[in-house]
Amino acid sequence: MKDVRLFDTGFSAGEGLARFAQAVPDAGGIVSFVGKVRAEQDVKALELSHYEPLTLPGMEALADRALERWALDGLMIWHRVGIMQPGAPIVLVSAGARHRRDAFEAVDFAMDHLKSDAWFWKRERRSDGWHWIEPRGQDHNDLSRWDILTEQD
Amino acid sequence: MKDVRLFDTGFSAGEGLARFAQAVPDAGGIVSFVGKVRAEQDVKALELSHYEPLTLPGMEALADRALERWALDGLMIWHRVGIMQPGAPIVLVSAGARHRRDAFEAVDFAMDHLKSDAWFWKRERRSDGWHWIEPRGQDHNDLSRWDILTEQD
Amino acid sequence: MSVRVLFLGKLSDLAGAERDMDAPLDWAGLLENLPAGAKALVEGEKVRLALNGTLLADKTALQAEDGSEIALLPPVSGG
Amino acid sequence: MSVRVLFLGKLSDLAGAERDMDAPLDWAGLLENLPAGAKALVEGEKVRLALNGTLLADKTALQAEDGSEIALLPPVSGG
Repeated sequence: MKDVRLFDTGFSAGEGLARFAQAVPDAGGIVSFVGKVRAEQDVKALELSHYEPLTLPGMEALADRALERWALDGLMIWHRVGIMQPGAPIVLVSAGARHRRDAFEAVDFAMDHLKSDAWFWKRERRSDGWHWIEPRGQDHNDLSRWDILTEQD
Repeated sequence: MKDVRLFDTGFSAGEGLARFAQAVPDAGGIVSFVGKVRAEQDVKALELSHYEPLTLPGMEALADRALERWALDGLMIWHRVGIMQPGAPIVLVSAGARHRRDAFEAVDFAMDHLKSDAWFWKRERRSDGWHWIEPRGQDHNDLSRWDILTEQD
Repeated sequence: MSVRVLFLGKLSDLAGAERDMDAPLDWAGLLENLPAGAKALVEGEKVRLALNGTLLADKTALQAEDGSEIALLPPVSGG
Repeated sequence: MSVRVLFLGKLSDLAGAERDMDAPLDWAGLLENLPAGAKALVEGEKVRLALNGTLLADKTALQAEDGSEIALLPPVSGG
């Protein structure tokens, strides 16, 4: 079971989680991550832009890699694009598995790759206008964990 | 924010997740684990027994350790006891944090300790009667990961 | 003048969920009052003992007074 | 006879979201048509190029025909 979507309007994380739980009734464990626009001082809005011909196929390929690498009953990746207010959900990733370790690692893997390796560009609107958010070093460290694990497989 | 509870009747994982999300409005990321009774061949019911004078204080202490060790906005640990049918939720752990890595590690840590280090005893009812579930080697491996990390702190 | 003894997990199959024993009760007295199967397990290092809700570091140092509660705790179940 | 060129992320601040350029278009032709600020970034190794939805391994080998879409992709945003 694979459910990969891009939304250009808001989605309900609660409804997504409930839908996923129903779709994987035999999973003994479900790990989920919900990411929201942080309510930071002076951030009025966040815009996530993307290049659709790469973004959605990239998310599908990411889901396929996770489904191949871990023993999962299902994987859901929902991602917002467009302009969002603080507190709005940006991303929802859920994995259901027989063993919780598989579900944890699959969600962690998907989030690391969505954050650093997916075709999204972010900018924030502050009182003095829009500001692009640059790549972060931590994300590349997060990603490289998986490469090391791959070499050891 | 800390919400640690034992339930002797069923709880709704969806309601718990929704309540937690409302309780940590400033968390940029929420990681959750929902564990259910596995629908396995010939398992009619699962009974979880506990020793309350140790179990609940143990869960509180576990939550306190996680809140101390990671930068969290909140942590929820809900656990069932009693007799459950296949598909029923047993455990719900959610952590909200500014940085997703903290939330992932806190939930993973809490689950490893709940599974191997908390005062719960499980038995399954099969067609030929009740069977106690013994400790598993994997759980002790999972736990020892955290001890190694502690030594390195 | 009694001590309540609780048997958790599979110890309850061997000794019942709980028994009352005469107070005061020490380690030797506890073992004397257990059925053979439960006694063998309780003597082993894997079974922990809590007195009035607190784990004893050395269960053989048990000294239970009237009204006390002893819990005998086998290893917890895995995942 | 034109090629559509899309500018993602902060490249859109320097060159607008999209421009049409004359077809056929190669790497040298693309650079010639960019404003100076965007040109410097696009020439750098961190900006990737997709032709009709496929990333080019070597962007300097670009050969775009009439009706093609080029996307210029700066590094994606972190966390």
